[in-house]
Amino acid sequence: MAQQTPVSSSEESTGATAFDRDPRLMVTRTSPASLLAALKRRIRGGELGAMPVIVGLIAICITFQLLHERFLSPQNLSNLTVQVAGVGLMTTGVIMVLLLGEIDLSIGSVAGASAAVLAVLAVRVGIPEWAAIVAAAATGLVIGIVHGTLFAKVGVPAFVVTLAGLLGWQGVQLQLLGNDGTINISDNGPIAALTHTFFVPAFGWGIAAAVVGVFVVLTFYGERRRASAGLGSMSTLEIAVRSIALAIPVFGSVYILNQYKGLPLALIIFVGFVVAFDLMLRKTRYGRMVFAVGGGAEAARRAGINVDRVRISVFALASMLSAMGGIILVSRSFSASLDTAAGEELMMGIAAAVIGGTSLFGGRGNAYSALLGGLVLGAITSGLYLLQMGTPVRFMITALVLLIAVTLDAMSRRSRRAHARGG
Amino acid sequence: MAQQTPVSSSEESTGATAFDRDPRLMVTRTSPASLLAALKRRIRGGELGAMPVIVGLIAICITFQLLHERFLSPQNLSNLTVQVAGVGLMTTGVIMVLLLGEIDLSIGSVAGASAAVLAVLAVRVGIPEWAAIVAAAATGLVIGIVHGTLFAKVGVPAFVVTLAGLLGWQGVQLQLLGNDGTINISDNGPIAALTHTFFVPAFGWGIAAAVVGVFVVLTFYGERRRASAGLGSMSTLEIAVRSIALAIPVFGSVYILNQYKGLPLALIIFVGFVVAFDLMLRKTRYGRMVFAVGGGAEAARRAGINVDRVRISVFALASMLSAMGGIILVSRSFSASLDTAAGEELMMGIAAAVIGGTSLFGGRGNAYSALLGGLVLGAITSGLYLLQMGTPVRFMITALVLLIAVTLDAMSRRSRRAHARGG
Amino acid sequence: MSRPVLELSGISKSFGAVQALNQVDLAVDPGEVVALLGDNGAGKSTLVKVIAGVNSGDSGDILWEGERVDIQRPADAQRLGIATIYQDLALCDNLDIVANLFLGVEKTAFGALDEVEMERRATELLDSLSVKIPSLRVPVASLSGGQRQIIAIARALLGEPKVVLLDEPTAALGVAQTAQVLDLLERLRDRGLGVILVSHNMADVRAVADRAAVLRLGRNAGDFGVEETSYEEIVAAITGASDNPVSRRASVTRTEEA
Amino acid sequence: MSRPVLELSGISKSFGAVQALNQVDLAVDPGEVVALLGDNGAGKSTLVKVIAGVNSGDSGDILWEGERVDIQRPADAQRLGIATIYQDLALCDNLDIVANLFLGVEKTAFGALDEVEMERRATELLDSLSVKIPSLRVPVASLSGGQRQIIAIARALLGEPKVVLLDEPTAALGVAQTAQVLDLLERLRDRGLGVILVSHNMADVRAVADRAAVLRLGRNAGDFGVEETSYEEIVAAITGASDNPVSRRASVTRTEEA
Amino acid sequence: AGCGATTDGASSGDGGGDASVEEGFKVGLLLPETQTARYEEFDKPYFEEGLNELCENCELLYQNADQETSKQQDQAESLLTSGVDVLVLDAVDAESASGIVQNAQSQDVPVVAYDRLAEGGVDYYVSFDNRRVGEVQGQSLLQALDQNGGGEDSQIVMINGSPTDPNAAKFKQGAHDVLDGQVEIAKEYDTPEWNPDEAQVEMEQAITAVGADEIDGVYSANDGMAAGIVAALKGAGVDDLPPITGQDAEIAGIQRVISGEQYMTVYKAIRPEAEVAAEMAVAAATGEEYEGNGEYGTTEVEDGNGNEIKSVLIDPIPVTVDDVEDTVISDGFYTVEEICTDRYADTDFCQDLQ
Ligand SMILES: Nc1ncnc2c1ncn2[C@@H]1O[C@H](COP(=O)(O)OP(=O)(O)OP(=O)(O)O)[C@@H](O)[C@H]1O
Ligand SMILES: Nc1ncnc2c1ncn2[C@@H]1O[C@H](COP(=O)(O)OP(=O)(O)OP(=O)(O)O)[C@@H](O)[C@H]1O
Ligand SMILES: O[C@@H]1[C@@H](O)[C@H](O)OC[C@H]1O
Ligand SMILES: [Mg+2]
Ligand SMILES: [Mg+2]
Repeated sequence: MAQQTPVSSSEESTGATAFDRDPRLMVTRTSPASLLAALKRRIRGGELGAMPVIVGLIAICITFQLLHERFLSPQNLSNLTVQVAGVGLMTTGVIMVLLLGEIDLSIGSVAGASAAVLAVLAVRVGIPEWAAIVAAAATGLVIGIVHGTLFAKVGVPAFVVTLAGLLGWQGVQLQLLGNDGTINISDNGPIAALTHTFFVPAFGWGIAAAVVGVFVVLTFYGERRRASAGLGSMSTLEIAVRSIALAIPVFGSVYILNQYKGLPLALIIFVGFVVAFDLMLRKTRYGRMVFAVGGGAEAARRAGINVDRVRISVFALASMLSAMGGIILVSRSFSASLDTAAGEELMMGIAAAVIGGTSLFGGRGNAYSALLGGLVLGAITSGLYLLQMGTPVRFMITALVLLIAVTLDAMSRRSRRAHARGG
Repeated sequence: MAQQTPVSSSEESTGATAFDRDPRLMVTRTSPASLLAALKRRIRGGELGAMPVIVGLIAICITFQLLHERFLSPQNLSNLTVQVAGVGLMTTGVIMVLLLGEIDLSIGSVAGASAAVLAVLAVRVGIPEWAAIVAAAATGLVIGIVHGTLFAKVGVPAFVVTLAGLLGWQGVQLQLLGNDGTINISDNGPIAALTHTFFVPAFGWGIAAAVVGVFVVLTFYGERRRASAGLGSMSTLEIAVRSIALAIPVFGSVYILNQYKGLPLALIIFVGFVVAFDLMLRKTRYGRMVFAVGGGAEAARRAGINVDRVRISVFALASMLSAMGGIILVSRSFSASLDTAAGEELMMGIAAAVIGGTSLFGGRGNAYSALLGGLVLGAITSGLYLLQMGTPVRFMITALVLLIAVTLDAMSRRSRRAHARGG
Repeated sequence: MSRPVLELSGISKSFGAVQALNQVDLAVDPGEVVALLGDNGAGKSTLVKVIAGVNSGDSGDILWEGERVDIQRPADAQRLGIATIYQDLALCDNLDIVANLFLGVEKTAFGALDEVEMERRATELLDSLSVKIPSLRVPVASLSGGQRQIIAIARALLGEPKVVLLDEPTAALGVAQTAQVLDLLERLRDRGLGVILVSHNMADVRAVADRAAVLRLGRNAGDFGVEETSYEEIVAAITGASDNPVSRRASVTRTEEA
Repeated sequence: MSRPVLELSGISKSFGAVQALNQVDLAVDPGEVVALLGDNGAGKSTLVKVIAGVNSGDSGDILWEGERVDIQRPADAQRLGIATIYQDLALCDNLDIVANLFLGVEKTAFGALDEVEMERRATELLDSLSVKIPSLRVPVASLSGGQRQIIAIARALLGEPKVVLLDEPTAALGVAQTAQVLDLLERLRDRGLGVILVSHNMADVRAVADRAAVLRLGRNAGDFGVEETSYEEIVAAITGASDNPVSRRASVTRTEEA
Repeated sequence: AGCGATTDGASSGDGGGDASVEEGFKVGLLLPETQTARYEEFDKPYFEEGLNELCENCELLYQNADQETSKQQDQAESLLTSGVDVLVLDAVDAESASGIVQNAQSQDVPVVAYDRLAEGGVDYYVSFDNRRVGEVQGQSLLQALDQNGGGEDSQIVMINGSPTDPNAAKFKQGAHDVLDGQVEIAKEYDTPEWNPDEAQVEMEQAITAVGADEIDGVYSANDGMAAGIVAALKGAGVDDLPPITGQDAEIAGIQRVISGEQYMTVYKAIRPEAEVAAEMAVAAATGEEYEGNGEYGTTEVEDGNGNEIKSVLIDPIPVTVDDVEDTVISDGFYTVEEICTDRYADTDFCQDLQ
């Protein structure tokens, strides 16, 4: 009963073929048709990346625009970008921690405590505002180092460390603002300028052009290097498509924002941090280590990575970003108070990261989640306020939209999940 | 250079020796000395179980008693047991979810929404109070089934489902209580009785005797069966030691509580649920499945376990317990209000579970964590109130004690952690 | 010959852009040991998982005792009588050995878990596989690779399966344990079970298998009677070339003694 | 003979109540392949992890080129020049193949990761190990068992180690890949590296090892020159008895052809 | 079990009442939250001063509930355990507080309701009329709108307090009583946690929806939120701010009032409130009947259960820039130095006083 199948010689010549020509791989990336086919396969395979969130964001925007004609007005969109900046920075920090597979429950309290430090130094002590900003950010950094050390060196679970932080730093915030409760800061100093500065149109266009230009040049150069090293690379067509996909939202936003007051400094700060952290995470050894520790701390340790140092530094950065979020909040309201960042900020910050697509289980996600997730939540809040929804309704709708956004993502990811290897 | 070691025949006779006589195993459990030695080895090896928490609890009690002479008074301890019951039930639910390796952020809101349902039905609609209690618990159950289904079937991460729940059910709570804000319930109906009933001394003694008696009989019988099946079993000495270790706190508590108003019904309810869930988790197939899913969902699935059903049921039970916690809170204050369970309950509930020794990473923990962790946090709160600590200080001290409690546990667990296999 | 107890035809399965299985056929008779061979990444484990219901295939038919069946979840396969030992062992690391052995098929008495009975049977079972484990009550996370493997094997045999799938069951085993497992496979065959054995160890395959089915890059690449086929022929089918590292090594290296 | 590059004496290690290693000695010379043999649970992987700095031993000395060294963390061992392939592979499941290969030793250009260079070298390296992987940019979680194993092996060889520890490196490998790895081990030996090879495969051991050190229940149980010792003697040392399942199987089973 | 809810309205003195001023006794003070500055900064110290004046040997035990009902209940039990002879209760939730009241009375400890009228038959009550606060805010706002020449077609935005704070509902009612029909309410929000950031977003959205120029005034339920509202208006480029209300006379609020950013705040003269509470507490503990003092007489107020409670109600005082000197400064609430920090030194107000 031996019915041997002949070794078909067409399949491959020697046993040691280069594997990027593995016959099982169904992807090529040269023609427009194959690009589209690859896209379709990715959609079916559930590798959607940021697509569901973006689609969701667009759907939310359309819905609200239908319900209130000013939702997509330049004024509202401009406000929106500034409204999300503070919590957005906190979210960027949370994402770093989530990538480690940990959670930071202290972001709100750290933001609040740093805000209190800022106001006390700038107003009560009276040091120059820029120095106070630096000191507040440094406060965050130090707090983060404390958290990270307790977690990495002492071995207290991060959840517990930051839960203690949530309580403890709120205590500090109360203590610092003490009996005043609220400290007003100047409405035309450097602190206020952070969220009340808008750039002239030309500047906005310049930034947009620079961003897109740098992207195109770097991508092109990188892909040429890949091609000349004999590795699979994008076709010029694909580079063009991607560049246009970037250019549309960038130039579009600048166009809209220029119709109101111009590009807000707060947006530049927020997006700047997001881009910087994204590059750090994807393009540097440090970022690689963060992902490695998040994906398997023991494997990372065995690879010789100083896991403790990575953990401490991530918590330090996260708390520093929270502090910056706190500074932005102070700047926006010209005051630090007992409840600066003491409310929904924590939950919204974490929710934004998750909606943006960062996994709660470590090792999967990206800095852009902060931007996307923040915009989704910001748009919902903004829209519901425009429609003057009562708090109970607002809570319920926010919950619902949160669910829908993530359900979409989860459903698309399901097929992938089914494949994952088991314990 | 072959220097063969002769096969020493003293080591073992055949290759297929029974492994419970493995020469590497250094434990026997017959003499008092070996019991002590085993204890010492466990301490060094970091297998401390509940010991650090118990030691911590005792330390906290002694400290506060030194600082305030009424801390250990029957009145305060009696209050304490009733104070921890509500959040304690919520913690029991959280523990179930943590065992699955998931988190439930909605416990506070579910408790609040169920409390609102309770009050609306009992007072506004006017159905009998016992029926309203059943309905409120059922509300929790249904909410949990919704959460569990979204998580298990749709694939939305539990964190997100319950974050949405946190917002959404609070919305429902606000909506239900509407403009009244607060609904008072009768102060001598069944609801109020849940936390305002105390039993006569004889009853307390009876319960204590029954509990210890059942424990002794079951342990004795179980170990005899083990012995007769040829398996390692506890010596009579060890059974005696364990029985006494149980009897002391049980009879001690009854003695103290009898000196004030007697054994509180609320305590019996709380401890009753803890014991029931402990037995369910350790002694039934269902409990085994919960641990299996928490330790490795894919492995459990491959063993033919209906993972979805386990997940849904756990979320259902957890939310039902939260609802019961909410009922207890209503009972205590004779009213359901907008802020019932809307404050620290969530964080304290989770913190209690963790302090009690339940892992945040799934598959490790036990129901008693709810009792121990709840008592630790309750004792701290109670003690700090007696000492009249201001809020900032109280926050900071709570944070500190939380840290110390868990650090102790973490340090003792460190050696074990070092051994764990890597990714 | 007797009717196959399990028969697959035209099974395909892809993961995203990778076609892991492409129109694969396979059959096993009662009382037959079929070796499933193939290079690393050939698709053997994927095929095993399709049969076991861990991943369902994209297309193709599964016939069980001649009838089409639909295997969507592991529980479906178990109900039919298919026991599986996975390459990635699928144990719950937090549970102890006894709990893992009886996972999903716990013994109970009066509604409660009957730990005594389970521990007794576990002792018996592991004794017969001659593995040394200091204590049955440690979490399996602390076991050595081979100890874990033995637990997984013991587990699969607790029920009364009709077909057993073993995905590289002896890869991590010591010489003694391997011998025991091979004995066991022979006993299973003699009891009339169908066995599918995935292995890279030709010596083991030749020792116990009746037939060898080869996969290459996700496709069928031959079906051989083990007795009438030479080692070189099988290796050539696996690697897809008669000039392969194995043959090259055999010709240059010092004479192998085995 | 030359001075050992690595020498262990009196290494003990216990996990809770289990004494996994008890006064173990071991030495490896430059240019020597030492096979570390033993039953499942004998303590081989534990010993490897002690040398690699994953777990430090409770007592005992490690000599490196004649001098006492203290290996507390994996980074210490790597600094000395010890490369390790673990039985539990220690890959980061979320990272792709290139990232895993270069983990901890990434190439950079102008401060940024040089992905092009890393991917190029990865391609070369894996080609030479004749493993087929559809794409280098998939997370290793999606690889087959053997593919993961090859990645782990390739990783360990990226640096310039003086001693290589391999814990069952070929357990999951196909015949072709096994042959490649054995070739590779011979090349390493010829380049003067010390190699410690943990394996249950006697054929592989006999093919490449110079010496076999046996552990049994955590203790040294013999040290043999491979050429002058028979298969039966080694098996007897491993199992602790000359009447063992292997010998019993050999006597009752039909004649083995290999 | 607790005792019935039908305690006789004139029950003052029938519980406890055997303590003496000479020997001293313990007084428990329970305040509701810390997010608003007033409680820790004024209520507690003023009460303590008042008590010390009346009873040197008395000991004050104090707790703050962070706006959580169940926490307040724990704290009450803790104070009772400590053996207080009278409880002064500013309830987080007036209705839920009936449990505390009953618990205290079952141990013969009389209860004085402070600021918010706890249910369950307390012995005395002293407060500002919270509904009055809303009315005062509304009247001031109308007055300011009139000065600006606006009438019935003036558009205002209402930013109310936390939906979970029963006081907020009272302020809101009071304000609506005055404002409804007099102006057009273009947008109205409840603000979770009285959070200023939230208030700012609400205001920004109101501006987007209505248009900055169309907003003639803003009702803000307290000073904290007014900060966010001012920031929102400035952010929208409004230089000439419309009248904005407030409450609490927080220092930051007063500073905004003197610099013209906020039209008014409500000054609740906390010192007399705290002093009356201390008098009531001492009377209740020593078994005497409180009959008011020279400045404030008593009235009867009906609580939620229908009990008539002997009460003192103090009028909340609206403070515009013209009143700052005669109210918060002359009462010693703040000093000129505290108000006129660098940033506010060149306001007319500070210039005039220097
Ligand atoms: N979940 C998954 N996602 C993506 N690709 C996968 C997944 N599982 C397997 N593959 C791919 O499918 C192919 C077949 O894998 P499979 O595990 O079946 O190989 P195998 O024959 O068992 O190999 P080995 O002998 O190494 O165990 C491989 O190329 C692998 O990378
Ligand atoms: N982290 C740990 N905790 C507790 N016991 C452990 C741990 N690691 C190993 N052991 C025990 O130590 C003993 C030796 O294990 P080890 O992994 O070294 O065996 P091995 O010789 O590598 O076996 P195999 O051939 O099966 O891989 C085993 O009995 C195992 O159960
Ligand atoms: O004074 C106000 C207080 O009464 C209310 O409860 O909370 C907000 C404060 O501004
Ligand atoms: Mg496989
Ligand atoms: Mg091993």
